[in-house]
Amino acid sequence: MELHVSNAPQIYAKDSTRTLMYDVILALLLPSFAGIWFFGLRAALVLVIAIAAAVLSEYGYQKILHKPVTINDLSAVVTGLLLGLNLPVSAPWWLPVIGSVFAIVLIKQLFGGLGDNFLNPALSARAVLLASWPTLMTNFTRPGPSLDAVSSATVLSGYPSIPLQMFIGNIPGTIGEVSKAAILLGFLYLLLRGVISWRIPVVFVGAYALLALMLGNDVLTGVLSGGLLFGAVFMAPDYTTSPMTAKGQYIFAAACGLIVALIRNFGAYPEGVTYAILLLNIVTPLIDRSVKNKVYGKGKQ
Amino acid sequence: MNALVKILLFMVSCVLTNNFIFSRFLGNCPFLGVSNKVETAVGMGVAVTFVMALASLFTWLLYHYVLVPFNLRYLDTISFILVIAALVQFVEMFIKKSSPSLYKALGIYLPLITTNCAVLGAALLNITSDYNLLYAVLNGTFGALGFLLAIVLMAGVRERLETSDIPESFKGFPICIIIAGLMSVAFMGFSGFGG
Amino acid sequence: MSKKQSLSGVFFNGILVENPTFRLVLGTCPTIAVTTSALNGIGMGLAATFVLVGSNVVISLLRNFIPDKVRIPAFVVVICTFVTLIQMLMQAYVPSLYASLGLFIPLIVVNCIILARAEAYASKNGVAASAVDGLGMGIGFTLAITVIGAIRELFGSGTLFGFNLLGAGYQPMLILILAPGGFIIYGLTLGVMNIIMNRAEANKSAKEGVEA
Amino acid sequence: MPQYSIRGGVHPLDDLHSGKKATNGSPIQAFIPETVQIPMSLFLGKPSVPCVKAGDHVDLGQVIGEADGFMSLPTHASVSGEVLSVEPQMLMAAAPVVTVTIKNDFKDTWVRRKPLGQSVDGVDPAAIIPAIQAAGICGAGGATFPTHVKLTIPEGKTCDSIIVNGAECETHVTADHRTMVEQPARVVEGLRLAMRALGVQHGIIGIEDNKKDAIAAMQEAIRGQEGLHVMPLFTKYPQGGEKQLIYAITGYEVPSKGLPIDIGVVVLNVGTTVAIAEAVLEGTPFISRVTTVTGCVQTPKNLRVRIGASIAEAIAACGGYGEQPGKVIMGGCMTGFCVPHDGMPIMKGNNAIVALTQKESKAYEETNCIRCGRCVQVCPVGLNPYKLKYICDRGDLKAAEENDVMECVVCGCCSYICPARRQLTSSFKITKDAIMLEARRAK
Repeated sequence: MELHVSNAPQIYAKDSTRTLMYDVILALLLPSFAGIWFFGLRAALVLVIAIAAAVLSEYGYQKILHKPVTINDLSAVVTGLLLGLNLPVSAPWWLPVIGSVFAIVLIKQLFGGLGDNFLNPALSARAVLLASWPTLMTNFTRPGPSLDAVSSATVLSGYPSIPLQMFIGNIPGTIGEVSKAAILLGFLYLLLRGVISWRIPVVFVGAYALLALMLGNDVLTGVLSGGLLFGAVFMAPDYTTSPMTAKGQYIFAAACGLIVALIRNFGAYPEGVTYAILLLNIVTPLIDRSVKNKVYGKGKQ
Repeated sequence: MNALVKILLFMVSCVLTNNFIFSRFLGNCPFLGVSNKVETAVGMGVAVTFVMALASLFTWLLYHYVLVPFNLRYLDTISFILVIAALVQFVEMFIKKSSPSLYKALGIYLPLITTNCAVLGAALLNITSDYNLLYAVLNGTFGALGFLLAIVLMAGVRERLETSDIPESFKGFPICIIIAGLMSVAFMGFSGFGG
Repeated sequence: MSKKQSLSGVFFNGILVENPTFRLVLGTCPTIAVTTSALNGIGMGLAATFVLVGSNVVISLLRNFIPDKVRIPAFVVVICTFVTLIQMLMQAYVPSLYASLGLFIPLIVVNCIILARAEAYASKNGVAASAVDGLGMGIGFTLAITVIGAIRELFGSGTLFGFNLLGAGYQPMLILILAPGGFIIYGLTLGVMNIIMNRAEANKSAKEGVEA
Repeated sequence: MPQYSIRGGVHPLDDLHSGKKATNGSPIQAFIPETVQIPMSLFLGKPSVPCVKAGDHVDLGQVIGEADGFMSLPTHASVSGEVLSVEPQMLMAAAPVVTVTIKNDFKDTWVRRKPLGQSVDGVDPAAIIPAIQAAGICGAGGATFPTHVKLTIPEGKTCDSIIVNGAECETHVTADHRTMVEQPARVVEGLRLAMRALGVQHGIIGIEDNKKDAIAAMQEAIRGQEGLHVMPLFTKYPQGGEKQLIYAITGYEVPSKGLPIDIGVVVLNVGTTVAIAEAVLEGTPFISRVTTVTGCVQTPKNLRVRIGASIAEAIAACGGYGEQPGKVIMGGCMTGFCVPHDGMPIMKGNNAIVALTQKESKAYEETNCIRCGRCVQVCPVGLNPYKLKYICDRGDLKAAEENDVMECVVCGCCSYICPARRQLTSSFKITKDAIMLEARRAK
């Protein structure tokens, strides 16, 4: 009888890289549909372009360098979708293309591919696009039935709104960040599926709220505006660029929240979520290096 | 009170907003050269901080009490570089005598600092920006701390990338420089801090 | 440099084989700082070339008189002299370029390329060879940073040497003329140059293999 | 109810295989094989010296291999009948092992030693440990460390409690579970005998709370007996690991490179306590053990298997394979190892035989580490498996040791949880073996 022989363990947990990515995509569909609902079909077009560009550039890069093609692990889809959700609906077609190529080729593949990027690809692409074309990136179409492309600023720079509208997402902003209800549902899904832990999102928002309170900001508006929730749920907990240990994750998330509050209050930009997470991505290797679990049987009893 | 806040903001901006590496482009050689291990990066950063604080003090004094009164301003570059070289020598000797363990840790970095353009850059910036003595020394000290921060972060990322599959032609300097660029994207978030 | 090279060999050595920017990765600070436009690149490059040639010639002349112990300080003094000279010249004749290059002109003093050539070449070779080496290195540096400056200017502002090339519809990618652009474009061109040089070397050794 | 648990760990039982359900209600059945192959190294230590030859007749329980010093055990015939051969054979070890093959005559003619007493209280404490050695008892949980050595307290150390390991956290295995349900009195007797031998006042039985009936049975069995406690534990793998169980129950950690006795604890497996009780009170040597035979077999069962019976025969006793198996595993799915063919004999440490289907045996390819940190979070030791693997894979033994690879308990949690299917555990196992080999060479 032919029997296979392999090293222990002989069984594996159900989650694989692909299923995890698949779950993230499912969770992201909620804010995607909310965005399409509020901004119209053009939002769907932006998302599709971003995903297509991300997948194609991953495929192309790996073909050119004669590497195994890994688009089946769905990570490029996640990157593309995340980037698309971070764009305004008015973005010209080439904006998601450049962003996705930058994210996949320069941030992810050049550093060795999945798991080797030290920055969140979608987020760094967003930062680069924001620095390159600030007007295009902040040209938010006002949602509503009129659907005419009126540019307006986000809540953070003075657009009046009420918390309920902000919660359901009837406000200007990027495609994915507006509907807090959809984001929270997505968060719930990821939690239930065990894809991410509560630590980073909750501590992130909590730390922000605490400092905002101390600085005398309107905390509710602050939490519901901009990309805070989207970043805390979908960007900051990114496996590859956040710390490994629970302790490390608390430090990471708390620092993110504090920097967001500082940038919003003292910085030149109205929004600081992107930069806060990127900055902590850079610090993550140092956190992982210094915050380790205690080894059993070593040190104090 | 107000002055104190102003000084505080100035210090923050020296470390973050006007970071020597990411927005003033000074001190790249050691930043790229001595950043493959966190320990050595810390050593280099501390050594630079030491020298840069002292260099800011002495070059400022030299400029305002010697060069200006004697109308020798055009000799600033050459006199500064000599001051820095002498300072490095002096610091090296001092540390060697007073703390052999510190010398062991920092010794190898000290000679490299003479040609670190961040030190001369800081000294010259202090003059061109018309800083008073306090601001000049703060600029030197906290600017160097910004350098320390940058080089340690860089070393952390590089240590992490040791196991990564980076294309052969991009290994070493190219990828390092690209990392620095991406870091400076993140550091753009600090713009506006400290005025 | 054990082999005796012809002067043209020395010249092209600096431009290609040992290009200070792309092969030796020296002088990175100005490479990243001043390359926001092609013109800045040329200006910086020529200023550095002037200092390189001048200091190489003088150091080569004095190479038998400078005691070994104080050679580095002596080199620095020579270099400093030329830097101060070019500083004054530029201030007088091209004040706007001087202003845009700012701090990086005096900082040529601590540019590793110049001290490295003084130490590695001029202090061991004759005047003519040293002058040609300085020229080759300088032009190599100039070419490299002009290329980087051109790329950044073209895509970052849509112009080249101030001429609008990409048309009015082009929306410039601002980040390229900001700090990150400097690093990223330099890193990418460096990587691409490595690819090219590795290919060339592979071809060369393949050819030599056939001939042998 | 349960209050105690370990750091890290996983819940493999909830996932893919709810393997225990198949057998946790099936009573232990006797199973007597036609032939047995008994290797002389059924335990960790110096192998026994065979004292029979081909053609000899042996009785059940007769010594067929004598102990070779203190770090060794005698080996007994597990069936009565004719010795077919005494020759080296290639079994699970790296080198051939002298193995005695006996054909069963099904007469079960016993040779027993004289019992030391009728009840625990009547036994001479000093005679217990020699009787344990004479009965050939070693750890039945898998490590097969000679029990008399474990119970011999080194100079300068004291033992203040004995823990019975009834955690049984591995997948599929229900052997200890059924033993505790069916023979709780024997378990308690074995524990008390060990306590008596060492003069220890505290005995703790740790049981995971997925075995409610076992907890109830044991609580009933200790009723009114001073110094004994049953401690329910949160169900979590690898709580049955010796060091992990000690942490879960006492809150203390066994020091690095140390033994449980360094903090005054000795841990015995449930099967071991039963073997002790039988040896001391009946004079029966360790010739059979309870083994769970499960997976893709017709009727999964708990069998009381004679040591040396072949896997194939045990599976035949369960109605044969249900479908073509892909892997047959000795032990549970987390730490068990695959046998190359099912003719292998069942040994003293085999608590289970698990046959996996072809589909379940699918091999995965390693992909890029995505740094999800799951391995770090599940490691019961507190290592950084993702990083350690890079170090181990490049063969840097010194750096691996600095990064605490020797503290790894090879529980398999990291490999199990890894979504990129990276073979972390086997990497560490290979490195640990290499380091130990190096250390032995250096000596």
